Amino acid sequence: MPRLSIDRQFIARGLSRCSAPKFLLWIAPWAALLLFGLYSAALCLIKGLNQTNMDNRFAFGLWIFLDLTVIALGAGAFFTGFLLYILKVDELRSVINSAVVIGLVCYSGAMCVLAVDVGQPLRAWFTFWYPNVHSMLTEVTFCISCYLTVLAIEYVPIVLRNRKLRQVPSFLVFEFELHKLIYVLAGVGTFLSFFHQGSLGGLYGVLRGRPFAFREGLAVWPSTFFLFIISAAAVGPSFILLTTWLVEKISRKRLVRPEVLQLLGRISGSLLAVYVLAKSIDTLIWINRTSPETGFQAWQYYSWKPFGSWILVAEIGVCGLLPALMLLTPKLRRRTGWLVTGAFLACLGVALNRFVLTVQTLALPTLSFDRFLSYTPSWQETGTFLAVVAYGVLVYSFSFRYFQLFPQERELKVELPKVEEPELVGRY
Amino acid sequence: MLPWNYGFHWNLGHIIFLGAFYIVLMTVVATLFAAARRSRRAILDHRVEQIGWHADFHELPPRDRVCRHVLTGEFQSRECPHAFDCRECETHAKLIERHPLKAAEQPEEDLFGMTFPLDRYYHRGHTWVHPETDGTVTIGLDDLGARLLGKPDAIELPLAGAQVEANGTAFRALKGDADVRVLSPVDGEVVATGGPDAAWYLKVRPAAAGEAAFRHLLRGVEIKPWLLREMERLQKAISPSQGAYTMADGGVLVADIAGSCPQADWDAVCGEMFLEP
Amino acid sequence: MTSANKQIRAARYGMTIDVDRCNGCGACMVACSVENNVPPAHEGATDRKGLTWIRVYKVDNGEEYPDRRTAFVPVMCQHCGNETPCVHVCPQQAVDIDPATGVVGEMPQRCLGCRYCMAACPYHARYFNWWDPAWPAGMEKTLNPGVTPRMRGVVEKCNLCHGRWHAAKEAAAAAGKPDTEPVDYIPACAEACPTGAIHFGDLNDPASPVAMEAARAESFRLLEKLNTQPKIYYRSKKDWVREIAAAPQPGARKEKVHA
Amino acid sequence: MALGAGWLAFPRVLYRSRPEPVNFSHKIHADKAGAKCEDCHSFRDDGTFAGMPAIDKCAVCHAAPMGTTAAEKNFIDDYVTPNREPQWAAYARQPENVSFSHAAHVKPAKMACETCHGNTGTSDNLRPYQIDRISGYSRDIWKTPGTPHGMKMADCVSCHRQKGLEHSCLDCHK
Amino acid sequence: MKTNRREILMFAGGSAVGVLFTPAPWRLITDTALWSENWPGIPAPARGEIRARFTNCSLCTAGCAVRARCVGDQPVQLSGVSGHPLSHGALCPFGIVGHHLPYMPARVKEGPVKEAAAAVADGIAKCGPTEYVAMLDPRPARTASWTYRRAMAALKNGRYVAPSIDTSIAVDLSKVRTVLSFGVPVLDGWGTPGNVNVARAGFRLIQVEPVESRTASMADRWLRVRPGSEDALAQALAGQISHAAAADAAGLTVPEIAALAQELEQNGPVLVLGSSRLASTAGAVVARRETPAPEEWKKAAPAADLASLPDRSVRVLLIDESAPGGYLPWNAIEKKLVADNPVVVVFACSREGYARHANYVLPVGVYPEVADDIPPAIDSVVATFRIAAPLVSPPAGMVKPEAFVAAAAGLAIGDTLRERADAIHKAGRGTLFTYADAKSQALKDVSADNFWKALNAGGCWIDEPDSKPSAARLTTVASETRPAEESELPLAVVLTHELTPGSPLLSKVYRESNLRLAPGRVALNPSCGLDEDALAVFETLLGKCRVGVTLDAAIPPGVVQVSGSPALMDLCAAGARAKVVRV
Repeated sequence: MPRLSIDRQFIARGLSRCSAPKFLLWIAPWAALLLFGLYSAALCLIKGLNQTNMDNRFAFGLWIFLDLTVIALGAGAFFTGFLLYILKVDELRSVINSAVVIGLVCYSGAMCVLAVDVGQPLRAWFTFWYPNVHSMLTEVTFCISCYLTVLAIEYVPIVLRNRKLRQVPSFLVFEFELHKLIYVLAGVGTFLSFFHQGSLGGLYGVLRGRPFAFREGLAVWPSTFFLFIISAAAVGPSFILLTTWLVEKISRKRLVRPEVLQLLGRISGSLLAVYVLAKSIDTLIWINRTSPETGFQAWQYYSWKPFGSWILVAEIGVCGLLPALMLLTPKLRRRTGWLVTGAFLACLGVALNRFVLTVQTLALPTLSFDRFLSYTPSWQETGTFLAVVAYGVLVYSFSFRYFQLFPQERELKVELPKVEEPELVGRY
Repeated sequence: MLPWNYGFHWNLGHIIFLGAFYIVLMTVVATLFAAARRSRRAILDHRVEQIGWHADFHELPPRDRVCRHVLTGEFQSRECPHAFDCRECETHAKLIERHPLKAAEQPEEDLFGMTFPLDRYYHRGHTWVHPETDGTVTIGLDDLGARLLGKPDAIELPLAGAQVEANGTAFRALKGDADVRVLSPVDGEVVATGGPDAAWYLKVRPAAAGEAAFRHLLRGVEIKPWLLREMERLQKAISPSQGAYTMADGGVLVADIAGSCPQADWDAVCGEMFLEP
Repeated sequence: MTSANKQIRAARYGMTIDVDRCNGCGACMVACSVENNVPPAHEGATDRKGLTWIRVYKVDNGEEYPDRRTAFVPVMCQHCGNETPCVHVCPQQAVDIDPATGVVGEMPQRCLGCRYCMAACPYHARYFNWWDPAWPAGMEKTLNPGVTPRMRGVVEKCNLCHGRWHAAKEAAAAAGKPDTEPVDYIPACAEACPTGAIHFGDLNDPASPVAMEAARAESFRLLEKLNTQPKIYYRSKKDWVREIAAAPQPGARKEKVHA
Repeated sequence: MALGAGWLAFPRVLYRSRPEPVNFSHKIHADKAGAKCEDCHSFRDDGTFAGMPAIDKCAVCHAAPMGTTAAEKNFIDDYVTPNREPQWAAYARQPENVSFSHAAHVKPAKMACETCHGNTGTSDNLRPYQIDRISGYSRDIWKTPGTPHGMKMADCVSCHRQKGLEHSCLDCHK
Repeated sequence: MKTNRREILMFAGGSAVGVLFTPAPWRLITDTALWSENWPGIPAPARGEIRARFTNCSLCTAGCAVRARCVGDQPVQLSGVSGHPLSHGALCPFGIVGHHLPYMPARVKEGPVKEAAAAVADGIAKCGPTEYVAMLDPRPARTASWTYRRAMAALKNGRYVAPSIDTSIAVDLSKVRTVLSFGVPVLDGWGTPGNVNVARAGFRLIQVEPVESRTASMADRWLRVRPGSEDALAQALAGQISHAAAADAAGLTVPEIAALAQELEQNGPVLVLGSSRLASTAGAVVARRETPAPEEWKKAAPAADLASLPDRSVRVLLIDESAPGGYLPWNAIEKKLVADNPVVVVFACSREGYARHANYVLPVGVYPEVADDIPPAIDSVVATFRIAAPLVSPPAGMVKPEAFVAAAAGLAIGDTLRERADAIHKAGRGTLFTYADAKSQALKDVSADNFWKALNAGGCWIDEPDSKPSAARLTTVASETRPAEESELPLAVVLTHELTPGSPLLSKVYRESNLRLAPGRVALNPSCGLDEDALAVFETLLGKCRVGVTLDAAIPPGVVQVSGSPALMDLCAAGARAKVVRV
């Protein structure tokens, strides 16, 4: 009886989406990539981690770097939710759905990789059953798995709002009711994210045996704990900004008002500024106190090539201070080019920070008679890495096609782009 | 994890950590549970239609949610807080008792070549209600609605005896690739059904008798400004970018809009006009 | 992990290794592998993916002939007594430190192979089972019943030959002795060292040779400044050897240390 | 229905049971051969526990058939004469990574065999040995009939805790 | 249809929730985790009574006493016997894993015994007047060696070929004050580890070696000389050539050599190892009586040096590789074989040695499967008799080389070890040291049977010291060095002195750590231009083969250190030069 093709029936009314074949064409390469990734992951699970290039010195490799980065980027979900539902920054309503999807993708991706990364996945539940509450990893495991659940629940309304599913009364009603309680979940999510972003930082900060990463405790946690929280909160919005812009470019549509993107940029920028400040202070303390006390002169770390002090400059300066300034200058922010570049640099900076903390930490020798080692991931590792990327793109593509990620899209389709000075920019 | 299993110790670390964990878990579960219970109750006391409409209403862009008193110019701008159900609206109550709507002069409005008889009430979803002498009311598509659907390809009417409620689904119509649910203007029980060929679609015995049952419906002088606005929306809906066809022919709306502009995303247009985003 | 306990005499087992005596023959390494059922190398294994609970590093003073000097340094789990890095990080209590012996123990059957402890250990004394352990046909007959072979995907390390500790305790129990005397408990490496460079004993017992040797001026511990309080003491009369306890000095010594 | 499956069917499918090689009666042997468990399940000189007695121990009495039952005859022909060890399945066999010292528990701790092995010593015939299909462990680890508790780690721990003898994993694991 | 689907969904959901309230899922995750405890393919160590058994290690002539910790009868762990007068409770890494030898992957399991016997008989028959039947015995002075010598004597043109090791003298490390070693691994496999270790504090070790070997790095003084220049230095020290000449041959300075010479003057007694040119000063070397042997054995062929045989003269060659000894490069052996199909029979446990070149490879039992006696160690001042008593039984189909050779020569032999033991008992000298109780008692007080029992249950006979110390010349040469051969090849070859590994577990010192140079690898200076672990071709005048490359700063440029695997040693005559190119 319905005239619409099955595909169209699921696409929200009044949203123009590319034709099914075209969509398939877009999906196909990613699906292929995903399959390849799954194959390499399966190899690692069945044959064991000897498939990777990790070794006793590089106990962690590409995957941990991926996890930390991806989770930092996914922080947009919790932070936007926090701003929107707790601080009532209503403009962000137009990106919250997208943010949730991104969060879900990042976290679930990270979890899958972690499951491959451990040597005995069958025992993963031991961490819950016999937790060592002093271990940062325990905190991470608990918080991430909880928060993933929360994200999944937050994702439910987005799914149920789908045009076709809405026709099932119970779905319709449940979505409506759940959405009314969403702020609770947002609150919980904020709480959890706060802790696991932190404990991800703590993960390395507590390593007394690795003076390159070791930081002294503020309260019970090392300073990296808090640095990670700030940096994640700072880069989250940037990443949403980046993805939204990307989707707009790819789908050739206007999805959100430019003010919203600018607002995101502004939030990101200001937090980034705070982060850069904190990070610099922390670095100075570490160079002058923490590290020497453990018998390591900070300059030594940077004399193992290729990890020169340039990496410090790149991390704090080029990918920290610079984007912060870009995003904080209204004039630059109003130019999409600058805005996006700033956001991109911010993401890059945090990725670099995670890289330094994971890979460089392990590469540097601790004993006077062992040597600097290098490591290049095997194709199985890279494959698994790519699988996560492909998985992310796929989930996002489907969500974008069938669910309303950008509530403003319909209006923006109708109303002609009007250039007006956004008054809300002045508000914060 | 649990006090009685190995590796658990009654020390601060465990208590705080696991305490927090369980609280979080409880909160999440409680939230889900609450939502489930509420929705169950909602289904039991048949609030599905209503909730559906509320959800739709909130989906509507703000400027489609304006209060009827903005149409008549009493307000500069006001969003309807009651999902177009003026029966719950004190503001509306105050306003109409301050200056009630004067009866219209001529028997019917003629707008863009469409006729809107004033002997009946109009719903924002392009249906009208005509009180009959026997206490029932007849419900039909107004002229714009009729022209939008033209001659529906198919139509799905409720059976006699079914309940309809204001802003709930009255009946569904298929036109082109558009699957339209038409909102019911009143609460009541269906006593008879007509159709596109008959003058009316539904004959309903209203739940509440008298004026109160129709308070939320447009009438008299409100119709013109409302319709003007509707035409504007129609234009935008049909052709977001360039000027409208409809206006092209001397401001008279063609009988079958669907036929006249096949390029439009008809599904979207109907969604827009029949308040189903 | 542990519950408070009074009645037993808390020992602090440790080792002293005389670097000047060690001639790097590797007897300790093979003896350790025999005792602890460490499998032979998989064909893909290298010095970076191998399993050597105790590993002898060849260390030089970075000079050229004729000033070049070389020493051999056996490194195993240092059984850190303070803020034991690996114990704190293990997410599921697979690593613990025994208050009765001071031994840092690890439970491969509890380990899920996250390798966080390996990242945490400054001495690189923890090893991961990258492959399924495999013995040539027939050789499984020579496995030591006192120790369980580990499975792929878990971390393992020196536990001061806990199998021998169990045997000593059982013998004591059978003989009706209350507690084992250090004499009938000695790890395989200490027993096997042909030059007698490795001594083992209870550091808490001031009369024990290890306690005395540990107190000697030329005794040192690796990366002492990390304040992990290892229970493995090294000892050398040569100044340059004692310097290996300190942090690495990039450039000061040759990049390629033949380990 | 799911509940039924989970509660009733599952335990049945989970375990595979295998009969003991010989239908041995502890009761009879307790009367005839030796009253104490140590008479057959003895300690070695070095204090280690010998576990199941070797066939030559049986041969001491069973060199020739005692009684005329077919079972007795089979036992002699299958095991005693060819001097072949019966493949006994030990109900209480702990996992490989457990280092359990009978000496420590029986001598200083003075625990009775029944505490863990229940009424096996007085049973008249051998129950079939039930193996967990997945983990391959004896069902008795979860609980032996006639014992106050099972022999899972938690059970060992609870007692060690009371006695304050719990220090680290490697106390009991090897 | 719709309601139907809905019902299914409802049911599925319901049962999913329901199952959560049963033990099933929880037991499943528990059991899968338990399953991972006894991971598939992991052997469970056999349980059983723990016993101690004793034997002597026959992997090298040190013959260290061994205490074997056994489960039932299966040895699971070897350690030294503390209080042993000769080995002092020490075992080298190879000895510690000796009990893995029977399971080495490269083991020879069966061989053409009958065909070999026929071929040998045929060969002996075909032997021309100028052709020989040669028995190559890498480890002479064993009881088996006596049998071989008798067998060769029984043949009209039999020759017994063995490395010229003079067992009539020995090194008395306890007396030595200075050891001048020309590349001999004094601390790493040369003597009896325990004995050297005990004596180490007493002497000053001067190591003359081109590379920094383990011994060099532990020596009191290491003189890095150019490969092949050892003799020049030796001659200079003996005053046969000028210090200046030696200095620029060896790459040392004249004062260095002078100082060395002076030091040797002052710190006597001096023991010089590795060069045949130089007498050791009095006291360092003592005469040692032979271990008694039955009189009727004395009609035996003398030991001949391989070089003493004319080329192309050996028709039948028997090689007993069952007891590892010094390895002669194959090309040296091959040129002695007759041109038209010679018969080469090798008794080997591994396919990696001479077995590669043999017509017939006959499987033999290995330590600790077969009983064999171990000749006295070079640093044992008195004669000894020790039996490597079998701890495990050899697999079926193993050949007893002694029996095979005797049979081939038509010589009837009994239990030679027992006969030897009786002969010793008849001589009545010395003491018997038993391992289980670490006691020694005069041989006179032991009956012949008990003596035999004791020897097999872990014991050794120790002769009483010879009264008259002699200043005998030390002709025993642990490593012969020759001036480098003339060739354009860039690298001078230096061999490592490693036993070829038996136990797979030795990968710990070979592959899982680079403590020792793994078989089939060569070590080069980092400046050589190849990368670590690169695959390369090692080429000498004698041929080429694939090797793995290890970079080691301890190797000077222009030198390649070659691991002790037969395949490589075949290419390396003494003083060889080589080149290593990446493949």
